[in-house]
Order: sequence, then C-alpha cells, then structure tokens
Amino acid sequence: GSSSSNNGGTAVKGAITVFAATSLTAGFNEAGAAFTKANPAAKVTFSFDASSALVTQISQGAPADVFASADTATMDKLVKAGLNGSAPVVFATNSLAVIVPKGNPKAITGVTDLSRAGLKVVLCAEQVPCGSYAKQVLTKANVTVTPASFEQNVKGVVTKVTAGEADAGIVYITDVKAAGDKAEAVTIPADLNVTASYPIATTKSSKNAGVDAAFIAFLTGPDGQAILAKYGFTKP
Amino acid sequence: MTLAATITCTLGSLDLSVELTAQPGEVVALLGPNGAGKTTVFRCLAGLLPIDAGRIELNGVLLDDPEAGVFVPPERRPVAVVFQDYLLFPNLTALENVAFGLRARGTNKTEARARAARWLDVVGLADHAQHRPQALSGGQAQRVALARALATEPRLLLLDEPLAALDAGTRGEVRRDLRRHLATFDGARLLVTHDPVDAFALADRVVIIEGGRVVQAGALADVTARPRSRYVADLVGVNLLTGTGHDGAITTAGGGTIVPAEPIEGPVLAMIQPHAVALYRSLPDGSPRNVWPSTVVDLDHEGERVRVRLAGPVPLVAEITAAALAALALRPGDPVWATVKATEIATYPA
Amino acid sequence: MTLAATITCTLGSLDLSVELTAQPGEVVALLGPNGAGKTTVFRCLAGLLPIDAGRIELNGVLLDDPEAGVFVPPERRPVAVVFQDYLLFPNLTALENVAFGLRARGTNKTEARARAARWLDVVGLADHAQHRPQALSGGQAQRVALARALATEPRLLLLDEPLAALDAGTRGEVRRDLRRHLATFDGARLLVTHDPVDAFALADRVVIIEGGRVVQAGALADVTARPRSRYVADLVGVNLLTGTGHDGAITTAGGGTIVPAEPIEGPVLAMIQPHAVALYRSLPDGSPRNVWPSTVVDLDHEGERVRVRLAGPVPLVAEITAAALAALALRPGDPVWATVKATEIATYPA
Amino acid sequence: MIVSAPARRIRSERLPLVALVLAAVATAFFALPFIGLLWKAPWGDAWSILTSESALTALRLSLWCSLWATVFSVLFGVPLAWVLARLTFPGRGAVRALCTLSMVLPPVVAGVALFYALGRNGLVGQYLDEWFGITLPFTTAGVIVAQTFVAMPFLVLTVEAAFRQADTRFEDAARTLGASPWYVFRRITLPAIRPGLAAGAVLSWARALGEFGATITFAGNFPGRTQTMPLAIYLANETNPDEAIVLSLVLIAVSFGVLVALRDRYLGGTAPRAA
Amino acid sequence: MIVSAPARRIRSERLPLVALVLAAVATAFFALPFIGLLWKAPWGDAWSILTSESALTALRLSLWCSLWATVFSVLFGVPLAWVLARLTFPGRGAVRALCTLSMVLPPVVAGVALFYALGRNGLVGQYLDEWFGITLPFTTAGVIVAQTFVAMPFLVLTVEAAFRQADTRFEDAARTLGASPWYVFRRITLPAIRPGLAAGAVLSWARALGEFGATITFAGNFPGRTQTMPLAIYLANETNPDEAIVLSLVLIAVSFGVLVALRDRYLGGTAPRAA
Ligand SMILES: Nc1ncnc2c1ncn2[C@@H]1O[C@H](COP(=O)(O)OP(=O)(O)OP(=O)(O)O)[C@@H](O)[C@H]1O
Ligand SMILES: Nc1ncnc2c1ncn2[C@@H]1O[C@H](COP(=O)(O)OP(=O)(O)OP(=O)(O)O)[C@@H](O)[C@H]1O
Ligand SMILES: [Mg+2]
Ligand SMILES: [Mg+2]
Repeated sequence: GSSSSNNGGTAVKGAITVFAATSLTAGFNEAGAAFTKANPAAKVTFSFDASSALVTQISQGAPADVFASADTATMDKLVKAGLNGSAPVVFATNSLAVIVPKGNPKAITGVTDLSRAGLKVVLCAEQVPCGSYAKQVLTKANVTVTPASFEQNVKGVVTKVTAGEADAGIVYITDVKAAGDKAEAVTIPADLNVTASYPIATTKSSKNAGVDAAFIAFLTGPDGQAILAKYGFTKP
Repeated sequence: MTLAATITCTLGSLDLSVELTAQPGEVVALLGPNGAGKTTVFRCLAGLLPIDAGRIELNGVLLDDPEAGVFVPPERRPVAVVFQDYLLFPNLTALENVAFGLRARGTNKTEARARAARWLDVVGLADHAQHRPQALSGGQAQRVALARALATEPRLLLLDEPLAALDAGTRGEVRRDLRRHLATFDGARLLVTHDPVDAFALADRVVIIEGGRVVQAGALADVTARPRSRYVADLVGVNLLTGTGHDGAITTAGGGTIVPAEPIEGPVLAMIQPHAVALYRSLPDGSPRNVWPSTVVDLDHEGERVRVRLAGPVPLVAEITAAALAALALRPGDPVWATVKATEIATYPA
Repeated sequence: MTLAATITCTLGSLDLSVELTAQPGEVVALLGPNGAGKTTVFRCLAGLLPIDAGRIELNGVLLDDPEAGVFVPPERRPVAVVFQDYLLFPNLTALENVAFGLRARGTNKTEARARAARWLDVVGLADHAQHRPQALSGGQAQRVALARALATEPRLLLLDEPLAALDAGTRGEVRRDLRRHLATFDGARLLVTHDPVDAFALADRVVIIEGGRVVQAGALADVTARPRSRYVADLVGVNLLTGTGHDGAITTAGGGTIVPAEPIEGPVLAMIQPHAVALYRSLPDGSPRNVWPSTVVDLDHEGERVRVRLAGPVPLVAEITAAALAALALRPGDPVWATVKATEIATYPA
Repeated sequence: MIVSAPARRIRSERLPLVALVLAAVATAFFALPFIGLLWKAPWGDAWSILTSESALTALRLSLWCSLWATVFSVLFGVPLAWVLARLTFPGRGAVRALCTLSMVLPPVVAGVALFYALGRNGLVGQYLDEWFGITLPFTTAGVIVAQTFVAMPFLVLTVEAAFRQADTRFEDAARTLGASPWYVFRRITLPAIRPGLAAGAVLSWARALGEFGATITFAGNFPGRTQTMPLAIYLANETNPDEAIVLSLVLIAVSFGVLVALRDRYLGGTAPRAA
Repeated sequence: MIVSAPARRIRSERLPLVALVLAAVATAFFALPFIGLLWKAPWGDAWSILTSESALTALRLSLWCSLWATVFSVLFGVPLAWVLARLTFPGRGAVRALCTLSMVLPPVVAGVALFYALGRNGLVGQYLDEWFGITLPFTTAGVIVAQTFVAMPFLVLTVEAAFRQADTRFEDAARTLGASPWYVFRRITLPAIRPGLAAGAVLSWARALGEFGATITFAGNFPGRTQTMPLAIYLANETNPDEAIVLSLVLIAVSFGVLVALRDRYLGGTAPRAA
C-alpha cells in the first residue's frame, strides 16, 4: 500500500526467519503481519526465545536471517562471534516501571517504597538485562531492596505480581502493558530510569538480503514504530 | 476345637457345596479326584476365598457367614495351611520362613528363631536353615512348608498333600512324627492326600469329595469296605460294579450277570477283590455260577504280582501271580474266562 | 537314542558326580532321598545348569563338555522336561501351554493347537483347555505339564515326579497311558519318582542316587532283592542290617548277633522281610537261633496289617496281623521277643 | 492368640487406613493445582484460543513427536533395560547411571549438550551432515531426538526393574521346549513384564509431551516445524498468560484422555481384588 | 528337529545380538552429549568455578531439596501406587491419569498452577497462610513442594507396575500365618517390589534434582534459599555459558556418583546371570 511506498522501499519477495527476543513477541507478530501486507510476495516467520538462547542457536547454524535482541550486550556477543550480516541498529527502546497488582493494594508510589519492610519484591536476576537495569535504577535512587527472588526473566516477575504472590517488581513498561488489567504500573521518573535499547541486525547466514533489509527498514520506519509504540516501546 | 463348616462356593467350572465337621483332636482326611475341590475347601476355611453361602464356625467362633455379613480375614483366623505348592517366601531363608508365623504374632526374634530351628530339626532340615527356597529341593521345600505351618500351633491345621514330594524313608518318618505331633495338640486337623497309606496312618475319619460334593464319609475302614464310587474303588484297588439286583442275580450296566452270595433287590453295588478273580484259558468245568468271557486289555506288573485288566460284560481287574501269568501266557487281546466265587462278591445297596 | 552322561557339578551344599546311560527306548528311573541331586541331574541334562566337568552326549551329539568347550543351549537340545513344580506359563491357557513347544519349533498354529488338544485329551483335561494355570488344580496342572513335555516328542524325556500330585484313579490311568506312550517312541526316558510302584510299572532299570552319588543301579528286581542302603530298604519296606560276619554269625553295628543260613566273612549286609519277624511276649521255647529282646517303639496300622517298630540290639520292623497284635496286646514301650528263621535272612557282602 | 487378637485387629486395620489416607493426600496434592487452573481459566475467550490455527498445529506436532519419541524409547530402551537386568559386565552400574543423567541435566544445558553431540559441528553431527546431509537441529527430527533424550531414561529404569522382578524359571522352562531366546522373550518375558513396560511407555510419553527446555534449545521454536505445545504455551505466556493457561488445559485434557483410555487391562498384571 | 536346528540356531542368536546392538546404540545416544560437554568444557577456569561459594551453596540446596522430594514421593507415592494396583474403584483410571499430568504440564504453567493451589491466594494456600502462617512461595519448602509435584508421578507409576507384577499368593500365604496386612506389606510385598521401588525412587530423585521450571516459578530464585543448581546454571548461562557447562558437569558428576554407588544389590530382583 501507500505507506510501504512512502517507506521508500519497493515490494520485496522471499521468505525470511526472524529470531527475536520473547519480549518482542506481540509487537513483532503484528509488525510482521503489516510488513507482509505491504509486501505480499514476502513471508516472515518468527522464532522467539531468550536473546541469549537465540545467539547460541545462531552460532549452531540456526536458519536465522534477522536477529532482534532485547539488549545490546547479547547483540555484541553475535557481533563478536562475527555472525552478523549488517551492523546492528537500535530500532526501539524501553524503560522500566514498578509493576504492582491491580489496584495497587500496597499503595506503592515509587521506587523508594520498594525498600518498605514486609513488602515482597521480586526483581530480575542481575545476569539478565532487566535485572542489571533494575539494579542501576535502585542505585540511582539509592534504595536497598532485599527481593524475595531474582527471576530468570522479566516474565517471571510479571507472573509473580499478577498472581499476587509478590507485591511489586521492576519490569519494562511494555510488560506492564502486556499484563493488561491484571497489573498496574508505577512510573519511575526519567532521572532515575534507564533506557533499554533493542538492536536488530541481519545475520551472516542470511539468505535473503532483500527482505531482511526491508524488514529492518520497515521496523525503523514510521509504520513499524507506530506498531511498536502500541506495545509501549519508544523511539530510539 | 470343633470345626463346623457348610461351604457353598462357585469357582470357574467348580460348583462346591460341602459340609464338614471335625471334633477337637480329630484328624479328618479329605480324599477325592483331581479337581474335586479339596484345595478350594481349604482356601475357604483359611479365609482366602469368601464363601458364597453357608457358614464356617471354629470352636464357637463364627469365621465366615455371608448372611450374617461376618467375614474374619485370614490373619485373624487361628488356621494354618500347608499349601499344595508350598508358597515358601522366596526372600526369606528356610529358618525365617518357619519363624515367620511366630514373628507375625509378636513372638520376639530370638525366641521365634529358636522355635523355628527346633521345627526344622523335626523335619530333618537343621542344616538347611540358612538356605533360600530356590536352593531347596522339592522335598526339602515341602518339609519347610510343613514346619512353617506347625510352628504357629494353629487351632485348625490344613494339610494339602503334605507328604507328596517326600522320599520313601523320610515320608515314613515324617508321617510318624506328624502323627505323634498331631496327637499332642487339641486342634482340629484336615488332611488332603492321594495316598491311602497316609490316610490310614494319620486320619481318624475320611471324607470323600467328588465334583465339589461329599460322596462318602466315615471311618476309613468302613469307607474302603463299602466303596460307593469309582474313585474309592480305585483308591483301595478293588473292582466296583453297579447294577440292579433282581431275584438273586445282579444285571450290570455292561449287561453282564453277577450272582452274589447275598442278593439284594434294586440298585446295588458289588465289590470284588482283584485277587478273588480267577482266570482260565478254557471254560472251567464244575461251572461256577460267575463265569464271564473276557478279553485281556493290559497287564500291570507290580513286583511278583500282576494286575490284569479285562474287558467284557463284566469289566474287572484280576490280580494273579507272575507264575500264574506265565502258565496262562496271557497277552493283551487274548480271550480269557474270568470267574469269581459268589462268596467273594460283597453287595450293598447303591 | 543313547544317552551317555558323566556329570560333575557343585551347587551349594550339593556335590554332584554321577554317571548315567540310557539305551534307545529304555526307561530309567532315578530314585533317591530328598536332596540327593535328582532334579539337579535333570537340570544339567536339559542345559539349564552347565556342568563343571564331565560330558553329556545324546545319540552321538555332544551336548555339554567343559573341556572341549562345548555347550549346546537348552533350546537346541532335543530334550523335554516335566518339572517338579510344573512351571506352567501363567499367561497362557492349558492348551497354549501344551502347544508352546510345537509353536516354538515352527509348527503352524492350527496344527499345533490340534495336536495340543489331542494331548490334553490323553491326560483327560480336554474340558480345561481354556483354563489358565492358576485356574487349575494341582493334579490338573501336573497333567498339563506332562502333556506339554510329551507333545514335543523329544529324543530325551525327563520326568521329575510326574505323577506325584495325581489321584489314585488318574494315577493308574496316566501311568498306563504313559507306559503305552513311552513304549511307542524310541527316545531315552529318565523318570524321577518316590513311588516304587511307578518304578515297577514304568522303568526298565533303576539308578539310586544318594548325596550326589550313584549308590546302586540295575533292574529294579535285583536292586530291591539286594538293597545296599537304608534308603532302598525303606523304599521296599524291608529291614536292612549292616555288620561283620565271623565264623557263622554276624555282629551288627548295634552289638546284636545274627545267625544267617548262608554265613559270610567280613563286612556284610543282612536283609529281613518284616513279615518274617515273629513277636513273642515271653521267650519262645525251642530256642530258635535268632531271638532278640526288643522294645516296641511304635505301631503303624496299615489296613489289617500292622508294622511294629522295635528297638534293641537288632532294630527291626515287624509286620504282623491286626489279630496277632490284639492277641499280644502290644503298646509302645512294651518289651517283646523278636525272632527270625535263619532261612529268612538274606545275606550279601557290603 | 485369643489375647493378641484385638491387638492384631487394630494393626490389621492400620495399613489400609493409613495407606488410604496417604494416597488421598497424594491425589489431592496432584488434583489441586489443576482445579486451580480450571478455576482461574478465562473461559470467556477459551474457545477462540482453542480453535486458533496455531494452537492446533502445535498440538498436532506435539502428539506426533511425543509418539515417535515413545516408539524410539521402547525400541532402544527395552533392549538396554534387558542388558542391564540380565547381563553382568564391568561398568554396568556406570551405564545405568549414564541413562539417568539426561534427567538431571538442566534443560538449556541438555540442549547445548545435544548440539555438541548431534549439532552441525557436533561429535557425530558433523558426519551426519557430511555423509548423509542430515542436520537434526531446528528440524522436527531434532524435536524427536531431544524428547527421546529426556524421555527414554524413564522407560529404561522402569523396564529394567520389571525384568529383575520377573521369575526367570519360566524362561528356562520355555527354552527346554525349544523356544529361541527371541521367542521366549516375545511369548514369556514380555507378557511377564507388561505392567512395567506399560508404565515405562506412559512415563516417557508424558515426559516427551511436556518436554520444553531441551527442545527449544536444540530444535528452536518454529511454528509448524519445531514449535510443540509447551513452546507455544511458553510463548503465549509472554503475550497473554490467560492464553497460556487455556492451552495448557488443552494439553492436559488430551493426555488425561489418553491415559484414562488406556485401561487396566493394558497395564496387565494381577487382577486387582475388590476394595 | 534335526532339520530345523540350523534355522533355530540363527534365530536363537538373533535376540542377544540385536538386543546388544540396540542397547549399545541407546548407550551411545546417552553418552555422546556428555562426552560433548566434557570435550567443550573450559577446564582452565573450571576449578575456580567449582569452588565458588555460590556454586557449592546451590549444590548443597539441590541435594537437600531433591532428597526430601524423594522422601515425600515415596511416603505418599507408594500408598497411592498400592491403591491403584490393588483396589478396584470407579475413577481409578482417572486418578492414575491425574498423577501423570504434572509431567505433561509445561514448567511455567506448573508453577502457576501451584500458585493457584498453594500460593498466598491459592485454594489451600490462603488457609495455610491464615491458619498456620505458612507461605510456601519463595521458601525452601516451596522448592521441595515443586520438586515433589513433578517427581512423584515417576514413583507412583513405576511402583504401581511393580505391585501389579508381584505374585499375590505369597501375601495370602503370609496372612494365613497370622501376619497383619502391614506386616505382610513390610516382610513380603516390599521385598517383592524392591526393584520397582528402587527404580521409582531413583527416577524421582533424578527428576527432582534436575527440576527447573516449576521451581523457579513457584519458589523463585534466591541464593541459599531457593536457588537450586539448575537455576544457578540457567543464570550462569546468561552471562557465561562456559560456567554453565562446568556447573552442569558438577551436577552430573554428583548424580553419576550417587547412581553408581547404588549397587545392583539395592535394585534387588533376580541375580543377573553372567553374559
Ligand atoms: N481361580 C480359579 N478359577 C477358576 N476355576 C478354578 C480356580 N481355582 C480352582 N478352579 C477349579 O476348581 C476345581 C477344583 O480345584 P481344586 O484345586 O480345589 O481341586 P483339588 O481337589 O485340590 O484337586 P487336586 O487334587 O488336583 O489338588 C478345578 O477343576 C479347577 O479347575
Ligand atoms: N540353586 C541352588 N543353590 C544351592 N543349593 C542348591 C540349589 N539347588 C539345589 N540345591 C541343593 O542341592 C541339593 C539337591 O537338590 P535337588 O533338587 O537336585 O534334589 P532332589 O534329588 O531333586 O530332591 P527331591 O526329591 O526333594 O526333589 C539340595 O540339598 C539343595 O539344597
Ligand atoms: Mg489341590
Ligand atoms: Mg527334585
């Protein structure tokens, strides 16, 4: 359609496989649909998993044409291994928020409340991006929190909060959105917040240079950004 | 301890319905053909098979009565069984097997083992105490099973062919020991055997079961003197003929005619000892009243005596000496005359 | 088919070392006390237990020979076994059990079942064809086991107490059928039994095994006429005394003196038939040469005859009539004089 | 005897009672979480989720792969169990232990380990690739391999136990009747161990059906090709947890159906006596 | 007979051969991935990793929890297995199926399901909290619960099979000797099913030791409290895969040691005959 044309690219054709971090699932599914609508001859299939796992798979020869990571560190691993086809570009950013169950029963107003005694807080483990970000936030706000658990991934935090097992946690804004009416966000002021950037790149093994480039272009373009925005991602 | 049991129970093709009693200290032998239901009776008495109808009462205590809804589980019946297939516990040694019943009833370990050891000694297996069942011979296993049952000193002891696998010598000994032991205690004892000698030696009274029914009961001597069934006749090794008596003669099922010393009217059984049957190649003169043309079916040599099976109007088994056989030079298929003195024919109503 | 086996094999407490031969068509009975090693011999012959030394050869084919490193596995030996504990396959019906051997050897299903059915008929279990072993009585199970072994028509047939669990009538029949069948086929047959009647009826030759050794072998008549061991004596029910002959008399182990008709110098065995032993309350006059003061140990009633066990310098078993017993009014513990005519004492070198 | 009777009466009642109580607790323990799921399940949009093309594809793939994984587990596991149970050889204990390691291995590492063995550059994988042009990772075959790897141990150990419990005298008897080892195995041994075999097969099937970690790592997460139900659920959980629950319920319902369908008769063994 | 002998000769050789080959393949299939791991393991910094405090803590916790999970599995699983094998009651099939569902459940969902049952607001959990002040999530107890939930099914099914395979006539004989059901169970039944019981215990222990998904979801991940080895490994894998491999090797080595240590004698059953 018109949007794709004023996107500068002419319709491409061919099939690609996009390896993307699980946190991008919803956004990419929609974006993919839009992309193929714009390029009827193109086909995009996704394979979602933890960014790190995806890198392992690519290094094992997984048929990936594009890799979208949830953090730059993981993307660097790919680059260091020389498995990337194009230079990574950041196509979306994300920031953190405090997630609390619907109705905010413990009346949490900000990061500082997380240190409150008797409060069950869960964070991501430092080894995963959301964990290291959360740590940065807490240091900036210099609050010391003894969480009940260091989750393996951000969804773990969301699950515990929505299930009502935990009173609060620190996650990406996008996750709070995804949780729908089961949870609420308590915003973290920009000065305390950190920006997580999502880099994307084609892989060395990419078999369809045309389409993978076009897909990246689409994502970074207005339509792609619009879709991602719906899920809480912000422009880089 | 008095046992009074009326057992009705259907199991596959068997339709069992027997009445049994045993007085304190009495030994009752259960005899009957294979598949008659002897073992099944034992399983009912032991509580391994609930009866369909009837009642089992031991010494005034009701053990099983479907109507009254009473069923005492096996472990609470003062009953011990020597199983036909022994069922020794494979994971326990001979000694532990014998001690099991005592331990189960709370006797302390040392005491139980001591008594078990004594029992193993009684059955002559002291030096196999530490063997597992799979390391015992058939006869040894059976003796362990016997010791295991006796050790618990039950009120009711059920022995299912307890001597079948024993060798001649041991069998005699164990039979003697068993009798001595059985005499010493006041429980009721039931014994299944296929060997009349065992019955003679051990039992005060015999009950003959056939096809799940009691067909004859009483002192062994009486039963064997007046066999009422083919089975009993075979057991004591006599000829039994059924027929109908009519003025002085008996017409057999086979159509032959028998003239007994004491004729009976109506349905009658006639018993003839094999050694009372004389055989002749040619029709004997003096024409005795009971002469039947017969054919030799086959010959059983048993030491110096020979059992000759005959076919004819009056099928018989004759027992003659090897010498006599040689003289007659009989071979299967040969025709022969069989005669019996009227006085040798015992008759009684069917 | 000729069987020639020299078996040496140690199993737990048993140290087995026997030599066995069987001519084509010959039936050899293995007799011996419990735990003698009979079943173990069979297991070696069947290939279920490799021998430690010696060799087993059937009909010219070497089956087992440790030196030569030859061992033919059971399934490739033309041998069939009737196991003492039957070992019927619990997951198969009686018919399938009998058909198993044929099926295993590649006979087609219908054919195998037909022949199996015929065999079940022979042992009188046609109407139990569809029963599982656990639904069979002991005797029925044993007959199925017999049919299963016979059905494969083996070159070597091993029968381990194949009639022990059968009732009197069936036992006689099966014994007859068995003999007839055994006669028809040319394989060698070994039979373990504790019943001399079976041996008489079925065996051409007997081998007596005790403690893993062959102690006596030959025609049953000869063996029983000259028993060489306590076991054989018990088997035939005679008194056997060991002693040393010295000018005309024999001094027994018990210190008694026996005066036989034909004296022998040196180690000697003396055999006395129980019915040859006469009993007196008071020392009989005319002082026969063999008179021993004895004590009654116990009494075995067997029908109208009674076996009296005596203790004394010359321990004996006397067989007297019930009438005689009544006259003597003997009770265990009573003193009594036992006498035997010199001519009734068979003597032979030990 | 008479004296101790009441004592024994009590004792004799205890086992069944205690047993029944413990069994009941265990059952409740298993049942509650599922009741919980049913309770929280968003029945509203359940139907749309169930019938969604993607869900059905994943389900079909799951069943297909778990079935094959079970087949392979039986095919290779039973012989291995037989060897472990019936032959004595040095290092038997080691082999047995080896078989159970894949249960201990954390999913991710299991996947990685499979790469090292069967991956493109793996010990064997490279030759599979070179010589036969076979590559397992990221293929449906890879899913089956991963599932077999984690599921087979359950079959091996269960069946080995069954072999050990079986009475070998019947096998001996069968051999004397001229039955070859193979025939004996089919007609005598197999029927004897059927309960164990059935249990082992069920266990490995269920394990394969629920397998997640090794699969996603070794075979990737491609809809229609390697995305089994657990993967789909994991993904659904990312976007819409409710959907995840509904999908799990589907998976549960299916396996529940299958397991109930397999009657006691198939489990064989002693006919249970009435309570 | 003579004729068919050669034919049988061949047949008779086939089973052992085929069996051995299949068994060998299976063993190789299990062995390769581990060889792969050993091969790729970064032996250089292995030692520092092994002896790292965190690793040891996780290992200790793993062993502790998996041990308890096994104990509970046996304690509750054996009675349940007995009931399933020996009593006939409507819905027995359903109960059996229920026990296996937790194997099918994807890890995450399993954890969620446990929340619904035993969580702070769970069906039962809320009362545990109210009445006894017990909260399972985020506690070591929670880890044990989660592991038991996924591990017990293996014990139940394996032991049920063993019960079915056991010959009940010996139990009958024991009862006629005056043994209470409990005594019969201890002295006769238990020894008879020992192989199955051992296998079941091993299976559930190994499963518990390797449990990952349900544990982290239900109990979370806190070093020293709820961080078991698999969790530590997963997180290590995020930053430094080599470390993950080394840690897995530790886990493997430990369980390998344990399993080898448990001799055939403990597995019981027929004494294996020489090859
Ligand atoms: N569990 C069962 N199911 C079906 N039928 C059975 C079962 N047990 C026994 N029977 C049948 O009951 C009949 C009697 O069996 P039982 O064992 O009581 O005979 P028995 O008198 O002990 O014979 P034997 O002298 O051979 O031991 C047999 O015909 C057998 O087929
Ligand atoms: N597997 C075994 N391990 C140890 N000892 C054994 C084993 N099998 C048999 N024996 C021993 O070998 C001896 C002979 O056993 P066998 O079964 O051959 O005796 P048998 O002659 O058949 O006796 P029976 O007439 O009672 O059947 C027995 O004393 C037994 O204890
Ligand atoms: Mg019987
Ligand atoms: Mg024997």
